[in-house]
Amino acid sequence: MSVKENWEPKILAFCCNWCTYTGADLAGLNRMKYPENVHVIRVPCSSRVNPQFIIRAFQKGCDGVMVCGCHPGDCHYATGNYYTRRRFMLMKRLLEHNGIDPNRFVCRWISGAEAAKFRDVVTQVSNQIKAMGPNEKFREPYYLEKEAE
Amino acid sequence: MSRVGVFVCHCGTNIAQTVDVERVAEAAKSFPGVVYSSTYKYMCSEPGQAMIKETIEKENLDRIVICSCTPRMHEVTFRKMLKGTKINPYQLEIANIREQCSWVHTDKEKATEKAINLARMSVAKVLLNEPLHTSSIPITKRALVIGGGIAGIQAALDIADAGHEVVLVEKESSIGGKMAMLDKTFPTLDCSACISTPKMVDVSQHPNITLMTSSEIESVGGYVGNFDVTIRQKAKYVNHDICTGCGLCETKCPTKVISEFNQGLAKRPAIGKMYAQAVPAKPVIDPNACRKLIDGKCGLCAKLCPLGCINFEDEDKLVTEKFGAIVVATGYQLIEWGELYPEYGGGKYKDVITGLQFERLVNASGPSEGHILRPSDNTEPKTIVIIKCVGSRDPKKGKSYCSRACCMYGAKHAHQILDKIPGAKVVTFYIDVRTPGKNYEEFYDNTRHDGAIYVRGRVSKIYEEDGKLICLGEDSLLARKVAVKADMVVLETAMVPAVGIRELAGMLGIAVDNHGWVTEAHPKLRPVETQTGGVFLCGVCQGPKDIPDTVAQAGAAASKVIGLLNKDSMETSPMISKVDESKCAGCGFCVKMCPYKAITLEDIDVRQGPKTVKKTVAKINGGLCQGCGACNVACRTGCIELLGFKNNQILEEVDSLCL
Amino acid sequence: MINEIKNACLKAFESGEVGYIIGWQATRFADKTTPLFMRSAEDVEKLVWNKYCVNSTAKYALEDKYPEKKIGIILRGCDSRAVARMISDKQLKRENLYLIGVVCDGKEDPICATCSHKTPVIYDVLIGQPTTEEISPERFAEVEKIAAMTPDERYNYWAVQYDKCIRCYACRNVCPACNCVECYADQYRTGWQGKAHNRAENQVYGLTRAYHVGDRCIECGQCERVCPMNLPIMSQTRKMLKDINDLFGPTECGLTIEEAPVLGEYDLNDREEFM
Amino acid sequence: MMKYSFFPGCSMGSTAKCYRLSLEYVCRQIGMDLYEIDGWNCCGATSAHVMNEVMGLALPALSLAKAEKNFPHLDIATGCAACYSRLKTAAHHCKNDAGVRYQVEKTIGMPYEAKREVLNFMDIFGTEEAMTAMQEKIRRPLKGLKVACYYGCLNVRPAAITGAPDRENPMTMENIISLSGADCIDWSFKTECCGGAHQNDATTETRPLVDVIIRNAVANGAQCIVTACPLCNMNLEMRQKEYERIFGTPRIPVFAFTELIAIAMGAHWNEIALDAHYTDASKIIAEAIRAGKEADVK
Amino acid sequence: MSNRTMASLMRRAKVDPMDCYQCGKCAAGCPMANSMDLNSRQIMHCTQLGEAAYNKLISSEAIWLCTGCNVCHERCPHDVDIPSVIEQARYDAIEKGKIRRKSKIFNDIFLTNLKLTGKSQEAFLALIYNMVSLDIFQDMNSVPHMLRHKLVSVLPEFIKNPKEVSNTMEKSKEWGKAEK
Repeated sequence: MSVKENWEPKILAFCCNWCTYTGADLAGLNRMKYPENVHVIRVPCSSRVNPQFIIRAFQKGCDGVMVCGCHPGDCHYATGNYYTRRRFMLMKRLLEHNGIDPNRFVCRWISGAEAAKFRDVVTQVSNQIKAMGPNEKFREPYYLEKEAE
Repeated sequence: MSRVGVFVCHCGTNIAQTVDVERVAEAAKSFPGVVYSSTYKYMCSEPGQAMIKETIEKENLDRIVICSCTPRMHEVTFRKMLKGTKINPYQLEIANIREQCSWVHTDKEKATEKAINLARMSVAKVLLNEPLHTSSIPITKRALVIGGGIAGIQAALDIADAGHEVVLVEKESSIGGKMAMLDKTFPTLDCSACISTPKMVDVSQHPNITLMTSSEIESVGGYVGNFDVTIRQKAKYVNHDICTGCGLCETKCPTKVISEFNQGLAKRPAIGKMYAQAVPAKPVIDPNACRKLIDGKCGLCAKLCPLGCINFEDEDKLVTEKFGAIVVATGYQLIEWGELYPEYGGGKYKDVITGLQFERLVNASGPSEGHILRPSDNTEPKTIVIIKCVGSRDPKKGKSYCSRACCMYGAKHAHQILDKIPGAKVVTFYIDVRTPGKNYEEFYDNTRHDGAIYVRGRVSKIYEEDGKLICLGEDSLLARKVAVKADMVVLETAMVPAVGIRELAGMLGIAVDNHGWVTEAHPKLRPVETQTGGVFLCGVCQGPKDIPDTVAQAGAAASKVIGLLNKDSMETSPMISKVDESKCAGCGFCVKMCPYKAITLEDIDVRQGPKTVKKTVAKINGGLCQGCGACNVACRTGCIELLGFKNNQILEEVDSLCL
Repeated sequence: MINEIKNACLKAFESGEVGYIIGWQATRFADKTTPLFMRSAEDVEKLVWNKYCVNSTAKYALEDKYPEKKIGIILRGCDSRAVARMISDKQLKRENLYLIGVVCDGKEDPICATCSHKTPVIYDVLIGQPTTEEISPERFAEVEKIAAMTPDERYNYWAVQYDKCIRCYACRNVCPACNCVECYADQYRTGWQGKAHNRAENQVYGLTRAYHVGDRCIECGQCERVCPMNLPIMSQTRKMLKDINDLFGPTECGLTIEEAPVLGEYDLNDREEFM
Repeated sequence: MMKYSFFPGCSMGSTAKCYRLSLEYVCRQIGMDLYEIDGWNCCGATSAHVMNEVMGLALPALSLAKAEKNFPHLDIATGCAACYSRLKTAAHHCKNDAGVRYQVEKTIGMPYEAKREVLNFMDIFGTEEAMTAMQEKIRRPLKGLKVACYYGCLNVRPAAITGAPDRENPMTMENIISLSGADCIDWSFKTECCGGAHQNDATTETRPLVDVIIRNAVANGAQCIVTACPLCNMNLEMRQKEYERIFGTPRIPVFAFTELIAIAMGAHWNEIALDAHYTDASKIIAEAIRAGKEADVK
Repeated sequence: MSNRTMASLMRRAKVDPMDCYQCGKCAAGCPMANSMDLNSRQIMHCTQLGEAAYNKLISSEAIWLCTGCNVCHERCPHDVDIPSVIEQARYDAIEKGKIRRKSKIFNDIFLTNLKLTGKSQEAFLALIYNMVSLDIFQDMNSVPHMLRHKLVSVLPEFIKNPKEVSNTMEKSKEWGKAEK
């Protein structure tokens, strides 16, 4: 499939309410700029993010997915992100085993103060994915057809 | 069919200048379930809110989406607004089109596209929102303070002064803790007993404080506002209701054992008070030392006691009480340095003592009545070496952390030696001198002017030759080895958590770090709270600190407790997890993952064919659940759902972005 | 050996504690056996023990969670790990089971080549001499083969496989780690799993199942054995296992009845890749 | 079963004559079999590992590989702390680092799997079996002899290689010596370095090391020092006359620990060459034997 | 620069120089500290500072005076394997030809002797060393005692197959510097 002119990827970021979502808000407060193709879904804690959500996102047509939470040790719920870390270390490898490019699925710890890091990370991810083009893997034929129109 | 209203905020020009709000509102009309959409200059303003409320009535909406600033800003505002309407406050979603859209983008076309996407995601989610209701839990207006050191004493007094009942539990037979052992306190050199004993007496006389000495926590149940705590009151063998504390038993007891309070430097009888100023000022019998209790012989104290207080048949008692809040103030002990440091003699040299032993030696009420004498031969030492960081800053043998108080009490020890022994020589080996505190650096400075010699280097070995303790160190500023022939060596050893803290933490559902220090809820912003609601901490149990910091922290913990107990009841967030028992397989994966111990496995009766069987399912304690959702992911079936962030809600959000 | 097993069964019936015993019986095909439910001593004659006993006897007990008498199960090494798995997952109670362990000699199934536990790990009686066991160097060969491919090659490899999948869920039904009351894939209200039959949905199922059982997989290979379309299902779960081995230390699942899956644990010193 | 491959080391054949004779005597008495490694070679201490890392591992590995080939089921015993350290280091690295093992095997031209343990005689005689056997053979207890047991560095350190449980105050040798009836004093220089590695090339610098060790032993009442290493033994004893002149160091006989056991077992002086000591040892030994006999009569 | 030194040491000596916080416990226990131009604590400091300081270290006498007794490592609160650092520093020094004179003489004699006979011969070693290093009278007063009690033999002894040893020694050198 040829990359359409002005193609914009769809990037989904699951962000925990207490650190990364706050960091993203802070980026706004500081009027930092980053690409428009990043969409944040707010969850209470990164440990709320079920790895199945990631598969779902790719299936439904996301070109990149991010999971972000508090740095280890800073979890608002004390231990949530330690489980997140294990889950996604394994899930990332499983996705790669099934052919997903590692750059399409990114996990980062971003604290409530790290607005600049949020900006840099999403910008970098967005640029990477833009360079790679749309994700076709795991996508439902319906969406592929729709875009081909 | 749901009727969703979408309200798009201009936020003055904050949103409107980068996002075409009209287009967003227009686009929203086509989303499934949306029956109404409009824009307004300031949604959060009075007229904005009135407009929304009016529309809800007029359009018969049953849920709304507001496209505005971050939900962290006005979610609470809009929920409050909905309270008076027919819509449940939780039938609301906010699309963050300011902080995460208009403020971070410049291309109006693309920003508008994104705002539409965000609105669509929120609409998709709100369609699955359920009405939720906050519940309130009553608060028992009593506090439990665990640990009767200066931290626990201060916290108990502060809470009691605010008019709340306090139970202070101490495992030893007297309160006072480590501070009662000390001679003087830096940097002011106040007599430790003179400032701590009045507080101890206050505790014993305070009408709101119940003192339980020789007691330990047996089990903890319940949750914030409603803890059920079982306390084991160990047998004292002396009836404290009658005892006048005359001390006759103490003087006549024929059995003498090593005194823990005097750090092994003196002996004590098997019956007696922990020390002269003990509170309560009444004796107890040590069952591990008393000959009557060990082999039935003796019983002299019982014969002598004029009031017949002695009861050898006394037994441990378990009492269960209800509390609204708990303060952990279990303090510390010194590291067992002997086995760790064979190079310092491993404990075989009597004149190599710890800082706490030195405190007893120099204390006027101590075994040598305040004269600094060598434990081996009771002579006055002339050359004394002080070694700092024994067990601290030593990840290999001891602890990686700095024990914080040693630099200062080391300086105090040097000062006291120079003060009490004319012509004495003090050599302090240090790695760094850390004196961050008011008047601390000045105190250290004075000590050096008094004549204390500071040598930068860690001692490698202590050995005895010709009756002298030879300390081999390096003067690292000269890069030369030095050997100091000392008469006595004082090791300023590391603080470690009190024994049993891990078990206690397990009972309370709070976390401890690798060393056993209790973990605070947030190191900067919630320093005296733990991750479990209603459990607070103060003093060294959280990490090494000195007396001023401990007392300050105790006051802080007390104010948190008072704040909690001043309420009659507490609202709990309805956004907690819920188990679908019909699907739950009872595997228990979620139980371990809950940081708040909110999940337990319980057997419920279910019909299976003709018979009723016990089925194990997970149960969630709404008082404990904080709504993190970790359990949701642990559940492979997906039968635990975090209300407000249910699986299908998040999946819908994902799906709707991709449309 | 068969006589010893039969004797053990007879003894079990004699004791009166055991309601029925699950084993294998012959079929009209010489190279096939089928599960046998022995309800009394008379049935014991039907029992067979040969290289075609490839069915797992373990999972049937899940259908009878509240038995009146103990359920007897004749176990090979892999079946014992399956039972251990289900006890760890609190789906079976050890006291409801009477386990006749048999040291396995390898069956007519390719998975047996990489078997690391021919001797049952739990049992009430053991028949046969315990053998020394070693983890096969071939354990992760398939995974490593895929690891050597480029991402696109990997995707294409799996695309071919999942295009075949008919989503019959036989792999799930036979798997001892798939012991939920209601599988996520059968739920319609949450919408985890679309019902359409296409490559994407098949892949979602394949990955989700791998993630669900990956940290508890006992490597019995029943999923691949029952798959009518010959999908290399084990290579997904073994990928998970290999990563668990690499990241959290040597791991084999289903060796004890009190096992904590790695995804339910954490360690402060876990590797940090998020940054 | 007390059977070991035996790596004698270079000193055993020359300067450590007393050690070797007494060791052989004790082994004969308690039925311990030592099988000398056929074609053993010098471990390279103290120069090889200083000059070349691979050489420092390959030289000891060469002997170990031969031991593994000749006596695949026997652990390897050695009496010298330096040999022990080099052999054990080589075995440790070959066992735990596949890269090192590859290098070493290529260098020595034969396979070496590091399957067997390297042990020193202190540990071997410290086992319960050997202790019981020795206890039975003691016929002439040494009474009142005050002994300072000196372990040196390489018998106990580095901990990761030797696995010694206590590196500051080990007690194995004390336990063995107390079988002989002698009293072991508590002192502080058991595991201090005597500087033996630089006996030749840094004589001036290492002199004070010996001085402080001997002084502390004497200050704590020792009449003699026992060692479990020929190099330590020689270094502590050989230059005592010189130290006496330079530092005023007291003179004190230095034995191998097997010597005292052999004497207590009734070995004749000539059998173990007791007169070969640099500092006269006959007087204190004779006194201890006499005291032992007296105590026995009583 | 400093990173290269440190990275190299981390790889070869398996020591992170930054683990050391200069408490001096190593030097305090070191038997040779007072004879060294850089004591063990200073040695670690040199490894922390970078190339120039490291060059100073490999030109020092200290690395040749270390007896390898491991007391420093044993007592180090951060478990820094200082002997391993010194060992690697010596290999670097050898590569740059910076060997302490007496150590070079001694080690050369020792290894030559080893190559020829497969065994170390204390008497010859000492004798030749004393002559070459001009410390002619060192230990002379022990000689009569040694000869009288046959503690040293007059003729050199050989092991069974000295060729194996010399081969091993030659091959060792082929691996070059201890880079793995």
